[in-house]
Amino acid sequence: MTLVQTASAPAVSARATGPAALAAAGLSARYGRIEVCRDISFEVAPGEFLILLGANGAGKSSLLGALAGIVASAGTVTVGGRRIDGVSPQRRAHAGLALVPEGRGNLFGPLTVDENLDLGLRHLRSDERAGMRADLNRLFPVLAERGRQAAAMLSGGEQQMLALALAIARRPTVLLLDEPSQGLAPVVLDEIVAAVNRLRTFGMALIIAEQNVRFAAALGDRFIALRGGEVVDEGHPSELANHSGTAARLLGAAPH
Amino acid sequence: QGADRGPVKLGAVLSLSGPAAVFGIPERDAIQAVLKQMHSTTPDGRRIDLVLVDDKSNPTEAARAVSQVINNDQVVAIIGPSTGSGILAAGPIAQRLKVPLLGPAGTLAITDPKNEFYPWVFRVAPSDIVDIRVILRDMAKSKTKKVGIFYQEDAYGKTGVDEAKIFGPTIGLNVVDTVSAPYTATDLTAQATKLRNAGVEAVFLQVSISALGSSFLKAARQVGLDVPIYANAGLAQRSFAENTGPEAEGLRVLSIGNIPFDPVGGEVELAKMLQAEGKVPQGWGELVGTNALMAAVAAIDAQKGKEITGESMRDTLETLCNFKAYARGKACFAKDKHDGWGEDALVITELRNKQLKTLD
Amino acid sequence: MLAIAEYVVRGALSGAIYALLAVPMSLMFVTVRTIDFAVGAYALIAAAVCWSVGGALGLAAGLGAAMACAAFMAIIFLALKRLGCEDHIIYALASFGLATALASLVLWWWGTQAFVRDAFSDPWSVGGIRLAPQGVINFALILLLVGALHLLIQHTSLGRMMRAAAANQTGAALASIPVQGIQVGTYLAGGLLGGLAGLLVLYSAGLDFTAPLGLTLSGFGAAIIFGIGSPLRGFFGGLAMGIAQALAAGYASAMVAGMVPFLFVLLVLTTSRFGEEALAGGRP
Amino acid sequence: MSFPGQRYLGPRPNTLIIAVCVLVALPVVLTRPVWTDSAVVLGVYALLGLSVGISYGQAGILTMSQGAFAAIGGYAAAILTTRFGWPPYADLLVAMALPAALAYGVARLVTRLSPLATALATLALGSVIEILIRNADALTGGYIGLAGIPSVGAINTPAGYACLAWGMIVVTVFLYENLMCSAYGRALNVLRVDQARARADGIDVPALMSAGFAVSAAVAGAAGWLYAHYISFLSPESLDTHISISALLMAVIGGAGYILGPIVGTLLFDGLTRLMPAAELQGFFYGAALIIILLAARTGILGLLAGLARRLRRPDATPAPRAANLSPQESLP
Amino acid sequence: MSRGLTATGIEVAFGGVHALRGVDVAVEPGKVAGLIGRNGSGKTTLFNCITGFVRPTAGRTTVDGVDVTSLPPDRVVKHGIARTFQTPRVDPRATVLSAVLCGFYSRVGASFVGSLLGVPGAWREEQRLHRRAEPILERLGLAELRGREVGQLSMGLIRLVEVARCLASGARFVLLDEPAAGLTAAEQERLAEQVRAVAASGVGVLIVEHNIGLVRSLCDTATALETGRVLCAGTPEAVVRDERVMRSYLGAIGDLAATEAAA
Ligand SMILES: Nc1ncnc2c1ncn2[C@@H]1O[C@H](COP(=O)(O)OP(=O)(O)OP(=O)(O)O)[C@@H](O)[C@H]1O
Ligand SMILES: Nc1ncnc2c1ncn2[C@@H]1O[C@H](COP(=O)(O)OP(=O)(O)OP(=O)(O)O)[C@@H](O)[C@H]1O
Ligand SMILES: CC(C)C[C@H](N)C(=O)O
Ligand SMILES: [Mg+2]
Ligand SMILES: [Mg+2]
Repeated sequence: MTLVQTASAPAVSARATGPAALAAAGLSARYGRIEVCRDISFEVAPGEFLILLGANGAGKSSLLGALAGIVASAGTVTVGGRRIDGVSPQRRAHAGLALVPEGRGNLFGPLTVDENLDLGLRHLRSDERAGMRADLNRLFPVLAERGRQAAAMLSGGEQQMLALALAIARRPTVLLLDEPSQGLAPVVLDEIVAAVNRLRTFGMALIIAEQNVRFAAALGDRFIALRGGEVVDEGHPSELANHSGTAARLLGAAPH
Repeated sequence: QGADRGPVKLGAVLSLSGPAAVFGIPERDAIQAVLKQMHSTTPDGRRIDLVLVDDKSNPTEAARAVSQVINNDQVVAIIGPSTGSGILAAGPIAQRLKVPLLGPAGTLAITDPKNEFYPWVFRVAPSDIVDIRVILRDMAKSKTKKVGIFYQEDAYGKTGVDEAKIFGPTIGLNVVDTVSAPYTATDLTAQATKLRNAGVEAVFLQVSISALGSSFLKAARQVGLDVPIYANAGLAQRSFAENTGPEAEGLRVLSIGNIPFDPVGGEVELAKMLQAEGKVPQGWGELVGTNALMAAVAAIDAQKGKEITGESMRDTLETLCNFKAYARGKACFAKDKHDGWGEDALVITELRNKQLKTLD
Repeated sequence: MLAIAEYVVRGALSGAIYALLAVPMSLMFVTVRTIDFAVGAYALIAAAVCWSVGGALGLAAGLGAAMACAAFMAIIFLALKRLGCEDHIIYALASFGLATALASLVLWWWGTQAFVRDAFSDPWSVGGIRLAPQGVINFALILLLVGALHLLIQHTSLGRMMRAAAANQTGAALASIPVQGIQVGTYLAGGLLGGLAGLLVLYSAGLDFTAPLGLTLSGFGAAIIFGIGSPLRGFFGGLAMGIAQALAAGYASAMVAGMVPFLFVLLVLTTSRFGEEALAGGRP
Repeated sequence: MSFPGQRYLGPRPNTLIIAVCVLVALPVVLTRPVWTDSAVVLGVYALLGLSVGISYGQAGILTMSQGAFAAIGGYAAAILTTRFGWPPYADLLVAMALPAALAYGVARLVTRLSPLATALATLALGSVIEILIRNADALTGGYIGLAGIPSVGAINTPAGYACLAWGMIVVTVFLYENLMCSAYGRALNVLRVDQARARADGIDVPALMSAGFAVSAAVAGAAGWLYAHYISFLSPESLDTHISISALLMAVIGGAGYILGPIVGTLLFDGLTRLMPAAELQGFFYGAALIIILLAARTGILGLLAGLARRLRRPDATPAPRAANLSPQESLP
Repeated sequence: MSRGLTATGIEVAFGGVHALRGVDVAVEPGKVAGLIGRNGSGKTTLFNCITGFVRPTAGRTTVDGVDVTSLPPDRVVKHGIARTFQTPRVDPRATVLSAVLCGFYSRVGASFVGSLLGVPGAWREEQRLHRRAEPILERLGLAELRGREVGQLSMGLIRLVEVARCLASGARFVLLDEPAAGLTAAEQERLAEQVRAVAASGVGVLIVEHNIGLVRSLCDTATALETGRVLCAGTPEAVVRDERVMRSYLGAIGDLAATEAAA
């Protein structure tokens, strides 16, 4: 009961025929006994970018948490064809998932920026590390300037950048971003769009929960919309721009 | 004929855990061994039931335990609590519920006639003052003038020092310096250094924690405090004697009898009973514990045929003299004398080859 | 002058034991954000087992026993964690329970026995001060250990992972850091270090079944006084406490000598900024 | 307004519960002397537990000096009545005011410390107090202690003390609950979690935290007062660090954040350890019981009960669809 | 001195980082002032400075002419300045209602001892606070959640709780740090209405926002910061059309042409 057929993104059409980068079937998430997501199924092809839309409390963060293993869940999840449901978040991360939770929950506050990044980079081969570090420094110059500063002392936006950098550094096969635009200046979002799109050419898939429609539309190939923990709609981001009615219904697109 | 009068219940509130367990456990072992040997009946044939409770080396628990064994088990006399502060805490309860305590502690205050509960507390060990006087007199024999004292920071340690400071000068001993440590000290070299720097001619240890004693002796040797060392009865323990190294050779230790190493008379008997139970005599606790038991037994037998209550026990105890016990010396109680044992229960020993040898 | 120097040296030597007890506390805090109050009990167990077995085998047996107890604590920790315990005080209290239980087992098995042993008989004389070789060995050993641990925590990838695991468990899991492995490892290391401290005390001053709480609290104080975040600070905390104690014992009356270490702790905590909660919740 | 108590007790469930429990249980307890005696001692411990609840459970001060505060209260009572002939009850004020003042002063110094550093500071404070008490021979009787502390006025039977103790507990719970139902109670909870947040709300953190600690010390002082008059003997070991630690344990076991938690913890844990075989292995059973209770109820017994109650109240909460997948990761976040 | 909240010549440095180098802002009662700028340009630091969490090395803050520079945060609140945090700071165990009640703290009349003793005055006060919290919850759409624990809410709602708590303080000036981040457009609109309503009641609002549309529709004035300095200030329209702002801050996603097209 796959809801969505694999939509091929132009840059990765060659890879799109392999196993899905991530596939979820009958996924549910719960806190204690309260189920907040129900029976969610979708697939994301390598290089494909999927947007999760939904009002506050719709269950976007819970869904991402369920995928990454930090929220209790049921259902099957595969990454690159391998089942990862039921294993620990560490193992899922090892399998290629990287989540940037809302509120920058993946940062290590007392550690310095450099130490944070080193932790992110430690899975790369040693000859790749310098290159990746240089890329990240280009993307977020402030992180290079503040290498010795404790992560918790950065400004909110700088922390958000570090959180993104930490996840990107691991070169995941599937990147899960929970409202990454929060707290970032518009101009930084442009750079992130460009950077993430570069990663697409390496075959990385992206699932992103967003409220900022313009940012989302600039990134995504496809969206699914959640309400009350269930998928209620899906489509192409262009619909969001064209039919402001759809967007308004799903998110309330910026009326300004 | 005794059987149909039903058993008499004795309470034993002893420190079976906590720091005072060093004394409480031998007390319990000896009491149980003796009772077993007597088949839990007095020589007169009266059955004795022992109700044993742990006071955890804590006065509050002691008071609670005393009230429990009286109220719940209707005991007519109580052996314990093991510690001086336990007895002081339990005294008022004993008085209110009219059951005598047989206190196996040296703490002077437990039989202070000023206590309201004075009639209800009997001491079954020589008091600290007696101890101190005996050991200081021994020290004075060697023409020592300047004494340093090391004591542990508790009631036992402190009263010892206070008494030594008062009594010492009367026999020509001047306490020139005192140092102390809490139970848990791991290093006493600073204390030993201080005494060395004070130029003392002899050192007196008022300590009952054997690890503290060993530790101080090591420290003394290490810092070059090469003077004769004397210890009060608190250190007359097997664990201490066997555990200290060559630095302890020649240490003089006061002891209540010498059951672990040099038993005489009743002590031999008691040591045998303990061995039969698989226990190794540790010193101190065995003798005072059985002193209490034997005092109670004597009091029960003295009231032939009468109904025994806490009050009758108390009244009888005050009349007891020269009853059988395993410790040396004569024991007598009287209305104005609640300290049953005196100097003749004590011996002076010397540590030789990990053993305490009685001197005479 | 020499007199003061002698007290300082003696204080430093005895403080080294506190320092060694402080190290597992800091380590535990660095990786798990909690305190293992059973360290003193590991020391006691190690000393007791070593005392019974004797010889070189005794040393190994002692350390092994201490680590077995620490492993038990790690199991309790894992069980609590599985049950979803978030309050780190609970872990600390559970370790307190274990410490009480272990001390009681020692009392039951060995009785009120004091555990003391001697390796060296003749003191060394260093610059006019007579020192026990054991004390010097203790000091050197501890210095080495603390230095190595400091390097490990501050400058290695494992150390970073340890700190990361403590700072943000969820984040560490998301970064595929083996959080549980690190935490269990820390408990075992705590057992090893606590056991080592017990052996050193066994060969220097001696201890008995009442020792665990005192040892634990000394280590706790040493670990915290200059800030609990690093073993190096714990080391200096231990030295400072030892020196304060020795000087007080040397120069003050008994009452004051007893209070000095505590007043020193209060003074340092309330005037320095070491005890402050750095970065609690981050900058506003 | 119908009757004066109604307005207060209605919205104060904890006071109501404890008052009813005491009224029902006391008559039964008074039928057996041993129970009566235990009721007083447990009352003292429960008061100490409540004092931990206020300072640790609400204000977040991990305190290891409650025993020392109780000792100050107890010694104040003992000294005033034995040496200065103060009338009974009058000394209660001093027994509460003295520790409260000290706690307030000390808390002003330690409020900016991290919880562990605070714990160490209170531990050191407790030790200093203990040493002072031991050495102030002339006042406190030194190491030996003070005997012969008179009873509180007309109350000189265990039954009287049991009523007094549990009456004091009901009053304490009432005041405690008043505090927690007020802006200051909420503020205490905020500053426990996040001091910066608290200050942004306009809370003078050091002052309020110190006030909370002072209240807690006053309750401990009252416990000491009761102890001194009941046992009639006080020594430095009577109310020492061990008592502080066990008060902390009891509070946490019962649920330090719940008003009645410390009382439940005291009754249950003390009862449990009393049932166990004692002697050398008593510490073993104590430790094991502690660990087992913590495993069973890590938010305290009342936390456990509250959780159960929540489940009973919301049986409609959708059960997990695939129980088999109650995966291990559940514990991680 | 004039009425209003003014910060003049504020300078702040953390070690080598000069977070603010002579910043002036003013907030008039009844007006909404916007604060924009790149990440790390010093917006939050300015908030921290005004509210006493950070001491400026130079500069002055006044409220209606009263100098509040370097007062501790709780005293600043007493002068009628309240704030929200960029990263919500909450007690996850507290309920939504009690979180909002906490906001009233600076206005509580009952004394500590009075509350402890439960004197009738304290009791009445408590009931009054409960009554006052209701409309605030209502207006921000949190009324149904009043019994929920804050930690169980989604991030967007937690932010609303923050704002509600800040409004409860009854301050004359409120500083909102990215209150709309992570809110849906509908929620943003609701929030904007509340902010306007608050301003209309005479409260001065200083708001940090990266959502340019919101800034333009809500603010009466705007200030743009760049590396700790004021880049430009004026009406929101003028500021967002400033070329330097467009280049260094807005970029393509914040592009005005696009925002306007969508409107
Ligand atoms: N820890 C928790 N315990 C209980 N319920 C929770 C918890 N966290 C979230 N919820 C509930 O789960 C539902 C979904 O929350 P989630 O955080 O996934 O929403 P969201 O779509 O990410 O919203 P937002 O855009 O505001 O971040 C909400 O109703 C929320 O109240
Ligand atoms: N306590 C601190 N210690 C060290 N550096 C700090 C501290 N506070 C702020 N900074 C630095 O000062 C600069 C300004 O920070 P600030 O939080 O004010 O930025 P901001 O404008 O709010 O940014 P954002 O939009 O990302 O929230 C940042 O570079 C930050 O790293
Ligand atoms: C991450 C930090 C820059 C957030 C800041 N302390 C605030 O909440 O205002
Ligand atoms: Mg979310
Ligand atoms: Mg900011």
